[in-house]
This record gives sequence, structure tokens and C-alpha cells, in this order.
Amino acid sequence: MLKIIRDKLPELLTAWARGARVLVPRERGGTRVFLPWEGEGELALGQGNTLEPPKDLFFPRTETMYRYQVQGKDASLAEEPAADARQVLVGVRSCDAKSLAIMDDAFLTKGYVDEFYRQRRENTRVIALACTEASPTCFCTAFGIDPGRAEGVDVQMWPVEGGYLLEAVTEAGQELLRQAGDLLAEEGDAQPPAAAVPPLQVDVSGVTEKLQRMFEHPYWTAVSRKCLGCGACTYLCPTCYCFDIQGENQGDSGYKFRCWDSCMFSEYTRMAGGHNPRPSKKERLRNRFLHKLQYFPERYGKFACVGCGRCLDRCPVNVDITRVIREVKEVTL
Amino acid sequence: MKGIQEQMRARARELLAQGAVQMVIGWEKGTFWYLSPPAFVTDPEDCDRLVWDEFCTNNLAKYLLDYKHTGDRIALFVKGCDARGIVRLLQDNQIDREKVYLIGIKCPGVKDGRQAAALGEARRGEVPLAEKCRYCTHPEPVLYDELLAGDAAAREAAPGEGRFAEVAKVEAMSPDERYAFWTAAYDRCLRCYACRNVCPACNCRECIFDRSQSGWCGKQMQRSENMFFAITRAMHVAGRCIECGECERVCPEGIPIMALNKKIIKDLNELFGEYEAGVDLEKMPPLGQYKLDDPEEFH
Amino acid sequence: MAEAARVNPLVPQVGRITRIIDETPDVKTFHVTTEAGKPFTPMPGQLAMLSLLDVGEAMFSITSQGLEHLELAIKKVGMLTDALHEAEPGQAVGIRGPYGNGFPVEELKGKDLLFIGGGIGLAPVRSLINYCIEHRQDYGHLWIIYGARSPADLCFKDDLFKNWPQVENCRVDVTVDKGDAEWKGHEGFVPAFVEELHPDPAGKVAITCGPPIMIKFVLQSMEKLGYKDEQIITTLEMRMKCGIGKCGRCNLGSCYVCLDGPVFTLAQLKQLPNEY
Amino acid sequence: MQRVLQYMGLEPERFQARWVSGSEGPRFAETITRLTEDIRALGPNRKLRDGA
Repeated sequence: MLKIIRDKLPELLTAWARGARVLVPRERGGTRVFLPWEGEGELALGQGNTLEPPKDLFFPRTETMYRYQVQGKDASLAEEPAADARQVLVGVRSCDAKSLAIMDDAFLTKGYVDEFYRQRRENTRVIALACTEASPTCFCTAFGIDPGRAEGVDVQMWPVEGGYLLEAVTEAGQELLRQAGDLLAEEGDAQPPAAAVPPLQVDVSGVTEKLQRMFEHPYWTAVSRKCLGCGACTYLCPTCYCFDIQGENQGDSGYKFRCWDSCMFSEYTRMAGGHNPRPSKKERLRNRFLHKLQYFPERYGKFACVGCGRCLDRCPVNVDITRVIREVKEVTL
Repeated sequence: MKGIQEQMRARARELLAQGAVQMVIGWEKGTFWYLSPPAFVTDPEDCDRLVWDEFCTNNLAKYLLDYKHTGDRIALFVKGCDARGIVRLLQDNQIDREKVYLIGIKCPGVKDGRQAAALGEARRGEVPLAEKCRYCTHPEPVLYDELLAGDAAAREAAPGEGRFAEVAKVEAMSPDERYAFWTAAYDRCLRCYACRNVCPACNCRECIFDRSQSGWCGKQMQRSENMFFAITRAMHVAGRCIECGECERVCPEGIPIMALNKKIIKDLNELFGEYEAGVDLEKMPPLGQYKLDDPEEFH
Repeated sequence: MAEAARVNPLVPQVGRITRIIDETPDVKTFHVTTEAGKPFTPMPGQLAMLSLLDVGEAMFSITSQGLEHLELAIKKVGMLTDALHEAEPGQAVGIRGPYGNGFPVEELKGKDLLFIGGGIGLAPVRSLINYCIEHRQDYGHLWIIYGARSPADLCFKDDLFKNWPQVENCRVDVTVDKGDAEWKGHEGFVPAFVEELHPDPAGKVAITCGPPIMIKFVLQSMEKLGYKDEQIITTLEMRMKCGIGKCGRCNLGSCYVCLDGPVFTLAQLKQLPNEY
Repeated sequence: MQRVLQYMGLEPERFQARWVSGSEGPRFAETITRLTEDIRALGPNRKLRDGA
């Protein structure tokens, strides 16, 4: 096992930043998010998770797809160049690492590959940071996630006294650690610290099967009453990937972009003729929970929730997915 | 504050049992000790869910719009700011006074849930007042059908000074600093519309931000569109903002929205004379009426 | 571009409208082609994303195709379709696809087919009718029951009154909700007309598409006539953006209408949440 | 509105509103001329530009 002392970490980030854009949790406007490392400044690797998940780095909030020209009856279009810049993402927690596997299913399987996502995903190396302390809103273990060791990452890091232990998981990870040179020292017998124990315990077994029989249940009316119908939960969710495609016209030319969208909004499913299959917040909230806990498992064999707790932390009215799971299991049919 | 909670449950039970109302909207205990989210009670047996504590933060007025087209009569617990929200909705002809039964609570001010989470339950007593309550001018409801007699007397109305302190801070900056301040804030905006959805002044049946096809505002989450959203919403609630501070509280990104709303309130006060939205049913907002001697400057 | 070999499914080809046919006061059929010929070769019931680049993009069913072009019948309902109705032949458009599962043409082989359409709902069904006519020996009797609000609102009049009735072993019955001075045909709603004609379910598969309210009552009528859920096929409409089962909005339970639909048997639909 | 723009660090002169009746053609022309002059004096707007 290799170790880096805390004060040397910025140097390591700077070394990686020579060949890639390095993104690491930092403070911005009173919250912590993944921001580019430009050689100086404070890191915010402690204190649990970032406010926003790193999904923006693979699936940007807004992304131009192609530009077009229209003149009279003629038109032409040009694709945007591929997003081939290399990225190194440092300090990803196990829950967010798992969310990438979920996004991969959505964007890369079932007959079509989303090229925008694929390019960014393939050009990004992920360095995980184990959790030794949980936030009150954490429940990743409910989904079989180990807060002490992330899945599908290139390097695993653990916080220890005075610094971090690092272990390469993939070939690309080994290369990253080679780049560190003598910033890393061998710590032969060092043991990773104990993983955090998330305080919220939720048993998700059987919830998909239960939900399959609950589509028409009055529970959805009750649980949706307090929902404001805002999109905070979906935009802060590491596994929500819905998007919209829109255009922006500027005279004879313009561009088509895609941007995040939220199933909580009325416009999301409203058709051109005015018909809306999910007309009120009851149907929309139900769809959100069913998507996470029933539809996604049915389609891809896993839950579309990683227990990061962001929705629970930021929902203005305390709509709590762990409570929904518990209540759904208690409902009598 | 136990007294109020007991009365709350008792009145809710009576009203539901008598059939005087079909629903009671109050607060209940949430996932954590520092959360008391909105509760909707329809069964008299279920009234013990209701709580009254220092985290009953949510302004409940907006929920009445969800039941606008039902025949239901609804009882609502109102703090000072909730009652002002009701006045706003009444002035905008959004709700029918006859269908609402208001149970007033003298509000001592609610506490900041986020700081409570950081301090921990052991230090519950040290949790500071929520930002939105610091300069509250009407802790006692301005409109109600009955007022709960509480053992916790309402806090003295906060002194007026300080109410515009944040505004003054921004005003004191140079133009480029102000630009940097606001763009840094709104570059974070996710356009989740929590601010709009919680706001009792935002009650349009169709919001232009839900009609991206209209072409007025692009759905791009980027600087120009985010600022367009910010300015449009601020101007739209101008003269109707009741300073409940809910927009700023619910913002997941912590954008100082009230520093924008309060700027407009301050300007309106200077141009049109002192006015507080949602206080007096009879007194229409300055921008909601036209007078020949209106100042030219406010467009 | 290093990755040029990959085709980005969200980026359309640029094509042109080569011909526009007025079907009804608010429906036109557009022929679309590209410089390289037909944009792609869809199966009956599949969909295409059509755009006016500076207006917008939406999903339409492909009602028919020729050797060099696709045909899309489009009703005027919103911003994009209004603009399309203003367009003239030669207008450049964006087109991508084909999307969706299409009708199960293999499974339908050897069966008698009953087509029930209402209004613009004939558009997707027509792709299958024409396919069956092209592969006439593979399919049994073809029976088309179609209705619209008024005689003027009947789509594809040439097919209904000239082309299809001439096809061997094919029957066409047309109704309108309300006729006019010249209308000599049947008057009444489609579901009642179907019951009146009482097509025998034996050996048949019914394919229906129309406004949601018509489908609802047609399904009740079919049940009365003894059709089983497996014998009824319908095609659905949803708001769509990506067309490739990613963007989220057109889901019915764990199915995406753009990818796993739009064609479903009634038996399949009954397994899915009633949210369309 | 001008006050709000100023508060956000934008140049307030870029937004002007005047009451002009349908019958006041000359006043309308004059207003627009003055507005264009004001804007020209300010030069191109560099703020709130995306991707600049």
C-alpha cells in the first residue's frame, strides 16, 4: 500500500493536471462541489459528500450537440467536436462511484450508445475516497455499497492519520500512481481504516415486487401532498439522467443542445396537443420513485439509487426516499 | 411550546370530526429532530401527528392552490408569514376565503435547520434563529379565524434596521463587484424552481419557465438564461413578496435570493412610500394599481 | 474527428421535403428524402424524428415509404407542426431514425387482419396496410374500418376509396361522426360501427390506432365481440425527445415507448401502468 | 428594472421604458433614437455573454 502525506496531495494533483483536467471537491459559495484543480487553493476532501454529484462531468447540465445554418429552404449542420479532453476525478465516494455504473447502463446499453456520454466516460479516470465518517443522511449500505471501497474505479484512497493511503485498482490507476513519482511512499503493513457505518438503515429487499402491485395505491396521493414539484431532488441525484433536447436560434444559425430535465416538471411529459399522461405531482412523484425502485431494477437489474442522501438532505419538505421504502413495505394491499 | 401543540391537535381533531373542514394542514416530525415538514391530516384519529416546535419552518399558504378546484374546506395553521401568504393569495383571487379556516399561531421565530444539523441535538438550545425570521416584522398572524393562546408569547417584532443590511452590503460594492457577486451566485442555479414553487406570490397558472417552447427563456443552465430567470422572477414578485424567505431557504444551492427581493422592496418603499405585502387585505400592492402620480422611474 | 466512424444517434441527417399532399384541413403528408436517397428503411409502424432545424424536433410515425423517400402524415397541433404546414416542397429538414419496434409483421403472417383507425390514427396503421398489400400472399383477408369527424377530415382518401378497395381480398368500411350534404356513407362513431359490422374474431388480429378516447371504446367493443387481449394490437403516442430510450419521458413502467413500443398488444399493455 | 440591473452590476441604460401612445409617432422615433445613441455610447455589452 502506498501513502501520501496530506501536504503533498496538491503536488500530486498538479502532476496529474499536466495531462488532464483534474476535478476535486472544493468549496464554492458555502457548498462543496467538484471543481477543476488549477495548482493552488484549498481542497475540501473531508466532511462527507459534495452538494452536487459528479454526473455533470460526464453528462453536463447543458451540452451543445450540433450547430446548424438555415437559409431559405436550405440547411446544413455540423456536429460539435468530440469531448476528448482527459479528466481525472479525485475524491469520489463509493455511492457516487456506483452511480457511474448505473449511468453506464442507461447511456451505453439497450441498443444505443450515447456518444456524448461515452466520450467523456472513457476519457475520465476515477479516484475514489473511502468514507470513514457518515453523514446523518447516508444509507449506501442499503444498496450493497461498501463505503470503505468503491466499485469500478481506477484508484482507491483512504484517509489516514496525516495523509492518504492509495491503491491502484486498474492499469490506468497504476499509471496514475507511477506519475506520482516519489510523492508516494511504500507503507508495507498499513491497513485501510474502518469504513463508515451509515446511520440510516433501510431494507430494500422485496420493495420492487411490492411496488409492482402498488401503482394505483392511494399511498401516492398521501405521499405527494407535501411535494413542491421542484426539481431539486432530481438535479442533485447522481443517478437521475433525464434530459431534454432544445434549440437556440440566432438569426440564420443556431445550435441544438441537450440539458438536464426533471420528471417532476409538468412540461416533461406534456404533448404538443396538450395531453399530459402525468398531469399532477402525484403521478410525477410516483414515477420518480417507481423509476428508482421498480422500473430501473426491472430493466437493468439494479436499483437507481445509491443512498447518497442528497435528495433527503436538500428536499425543502423532507420527502424521504428511505421513509417511502419503509412505508411501501408496510402498506397492506 | 407544548401548550400550542396540544391545542393544535385538539382543534384539528374537533374541526375534522365536526366535518367543518375536510383537511388540516400543519406540520409533523420529519426524518430528523431538526425537520418538521408539512403534514396533511384528513382523519380526526390522525391528529396526533401534528407538531409545533422551533422547526415548523415551511410556509403552508402555497398548498392551498393544490386544492383550489376541489370543494374541500381546509384548515391551515398560520404563523405570521403564512398569514401574509394567505393575504397575498386572496388579493390575487387565487383562493376563496370561505373555503379556508385559519388557525393563527403567535410565532416566536423558527430555527435554522441546516445549522441545527451541524450543531447536533445535544446543542439544540444554541440553534440560531432562521435567517428568514431575523428581521420579521409580523410574527403574529395578520389574518385568522381563531388564534391559539400560547404560553410562548410572540417575539417582539424585529426592529426595522437590519432588514436591508444585505442589500446595503451589495449596494456598497462597485458595479463589477456586484456583477461578480450575482453571476457567481446564479452560475450555481440549477433551475430546479424550488424558489418559485414554494413562493405564495408565484401563483401563475402557467409559468413561462414551464413553457420552454415559448422562446422567452432557454432551458440552458448557463449564465444568461439563469440571470434572465433571476431577474424575471424578482420583477414578477415585485411588490408582492411577503419576505417569508422561503425561496432562499429552499434553494439547494444557497443563492441569496432575498437580497434581490429585498432590494426591490427597498426601492418600492423609496419610490411609492412604505408598503408591506400581504399585511392588509384592502391595501393593494404598488405595482398592482395605477395612479396618475406614479413615479416614472419604476418600470 | 477521430471517432468519425461512430454514428451519433442524436444527430439528424439533413434531408428535404420533396412533396406535400393535403389530406384534410389540418393534416398533410410530407415526402422526405436526402441527397443519398431514402434516409433509412423503416419497418411498418416505426417512427422518425423530424425537425425544422430552427423550429424544433418531434417524433412522427412513418406512414409509408417509396424507393427514394419516406412519407409522414402530420397533423397541425403545435409550433413545429404549424411551421411544417407552412413549409413548401424543397424545404430542408432534419431526420433521424428509424425508431421503435414496429408491427410484428412476421407473427402476423397467415392471419386475417382487421385495421381500425380514427382520424390521424390511420397514419401508422397505413404503413402496415401497405406492407401487407406489397406482400399480399403472406397475409389473409384485410379489413379496414376507418372513421373521422367529418368527410373533410378523412385522411388518405385515394387509398380509402380507390387503391385499397381494388386490392384482392380486401374490404374497406368508412364512417364519419357527422356527414355533410354530399356524404352518402355511414354516419356514427368508430366503436359503434365496429360492433355493427361485427367482424368475427376467429383467425384475426385487430390493429387499432386513433385518439385515446376512440381506442378506449374500441377496446371495449372488441372485448364484446370476443377478441382476446393477444389479438389486439395498438400503437401509442408519447412526448419524446431522444428516441433511443435514454431521455426518460416516454416510459410506461420499465418500457420506453420510443424503443420498446410504440406497438403493443393489449395483453402487453395490461401488464404496464395505465399512464398514457 | 433599471435599479435592479444596476444592482446586478449591469449598465442600467441598456434597459429603458417609456410610455408612448400609438398616436405619438414623433415621440416614439425620438425615444428610439435617444436609446440607440445611449447604447452606442456604452459600446457592446460584454456582460451575461455565454461561453465568452
